[in-house]
Amino acid sequence: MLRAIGLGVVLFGFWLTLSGHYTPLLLGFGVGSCVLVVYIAARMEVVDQEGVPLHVTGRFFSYLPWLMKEIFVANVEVAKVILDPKLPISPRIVVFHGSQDTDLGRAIYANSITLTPGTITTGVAGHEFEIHALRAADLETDEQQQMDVRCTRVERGRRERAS
Amino acid sequence: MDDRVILRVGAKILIPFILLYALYVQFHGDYGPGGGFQAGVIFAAAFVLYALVYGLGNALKVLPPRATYACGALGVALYLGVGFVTMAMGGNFLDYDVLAHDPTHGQHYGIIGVELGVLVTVFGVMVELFYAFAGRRRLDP
Amino acid sequence: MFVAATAGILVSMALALLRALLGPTVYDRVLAVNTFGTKTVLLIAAIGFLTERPEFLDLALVYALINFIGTIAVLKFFEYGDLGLTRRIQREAE
Amino acid sequence: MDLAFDVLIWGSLGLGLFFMLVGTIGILRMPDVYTRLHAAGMTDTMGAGFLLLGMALYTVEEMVPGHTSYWTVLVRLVLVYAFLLFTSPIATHALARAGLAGGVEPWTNDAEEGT
Repeated sequence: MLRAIGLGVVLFGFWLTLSGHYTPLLLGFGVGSCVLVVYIAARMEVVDQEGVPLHVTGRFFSYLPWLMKEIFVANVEVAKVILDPKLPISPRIVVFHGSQDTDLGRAIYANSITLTPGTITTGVAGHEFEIHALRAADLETDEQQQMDVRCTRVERGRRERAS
Repeated sequence: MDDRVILRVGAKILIPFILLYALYVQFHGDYGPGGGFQAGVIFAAAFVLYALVYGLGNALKVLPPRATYACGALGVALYLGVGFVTMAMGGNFLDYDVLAHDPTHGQHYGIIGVELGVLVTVFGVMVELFYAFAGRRRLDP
Repeated sequence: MFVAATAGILVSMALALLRALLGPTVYDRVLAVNTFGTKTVLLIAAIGFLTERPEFLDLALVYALINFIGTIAVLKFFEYGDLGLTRRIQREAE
Repeated sequence: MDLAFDVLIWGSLGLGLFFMLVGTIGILRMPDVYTRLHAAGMTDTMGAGFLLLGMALYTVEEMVPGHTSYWTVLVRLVLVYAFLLFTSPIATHALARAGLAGGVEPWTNDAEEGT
């Protein structure tokens, strides 16, 4: 129930940022629309820990700048590879261990891996992440370790331990 | 083990925002590109995404085919209803000016009603079409 | 300056189309069409600025949405031969 | 001030186009689907990112502050990028998985290297 209200508030904020017209009529439509959407979302059973991840939002936004920096660095690396006339690639599929306990955390980690060019998540099963890497040498870096640690931190906060 | 984690979580987060965006497009037709048809398509797209990720069975539970038929009819009824209300109030069919004391407001309310009808019909028919296609299997598996 | 941006995007769209034509597998084509879609989104945005009508960004958002759902739908069709079925979730339900 | 802004805008747009074109060249040069996906990711992340950043800077320069359309345009640019960042990895993952399920073998050059 609390999550449904949270989703409603977030959606209304989304409406306000999109709208730009603050007349009573349109605000009324906004409230009505939010209620309708929350009702449909509840029917679809998407209003839960994963669908409305309000508990990780704050931590996720503090993780985002680091991720963007990583994406930029990886982009430059891959750009160098592509523009190299010899095309120095050695693609292979490897399996990583991820320390996330919930599906939400796994999804964040898997998507972070995919977003940084050079690595793509091809499958997730429990703690195992199957990854296609453009260059095997890229995998043995601290960044990959750090990404795992940081995603787990997003999932459950710095001090909280998994129960 | 369900290995569709990424799709499932992504769709879950995305669907409410797509639905709300559709309604935003619906009600801001006056101010930018948008209106009933586009909104209906986006609204239906959210259901299509849901059906693709969670399976047709779940989608049919959320929105049974009977409801989509009803949507298709209801929208047309709404459209016609606005027309008949204007006639009852002494104007021509879909002559919005008579809906309020001020013709401009009348136009406004009339168009909102008609666009809502378009949204409901387009949404119903789009989802109905998807259900019809999704029920078919490819012949060479 | 948006003329240059539009031209650049169009060039890379043409190159992406080349990959769609070359294939060789169906997944290459889907990949090419998906990046083509992303570029279309950016093209719509750039044209919006070029013509001084940034409301085009609403359309760009809708196009991004349709592109994503379309890609998922096509992939699902090629993976299962059916749009409605989710084998694993279905199996769980049984 | 204006000149500096213009340089920034040109720089952003140029970087965006650069990453986008390199990504597209990658799509053409790479040997198989999976390696091409890495190149395609560049368009979605940095190519789109820098192009949209350039547009945002242009908006900041051109529009009159305080005018409502100033904010709505910026909000939409951020939304487009957020949406691309959110959906691009999902689509990429789905594509890679569908390829593996469809029996497309990943290309390797292990034999050449003799490992």
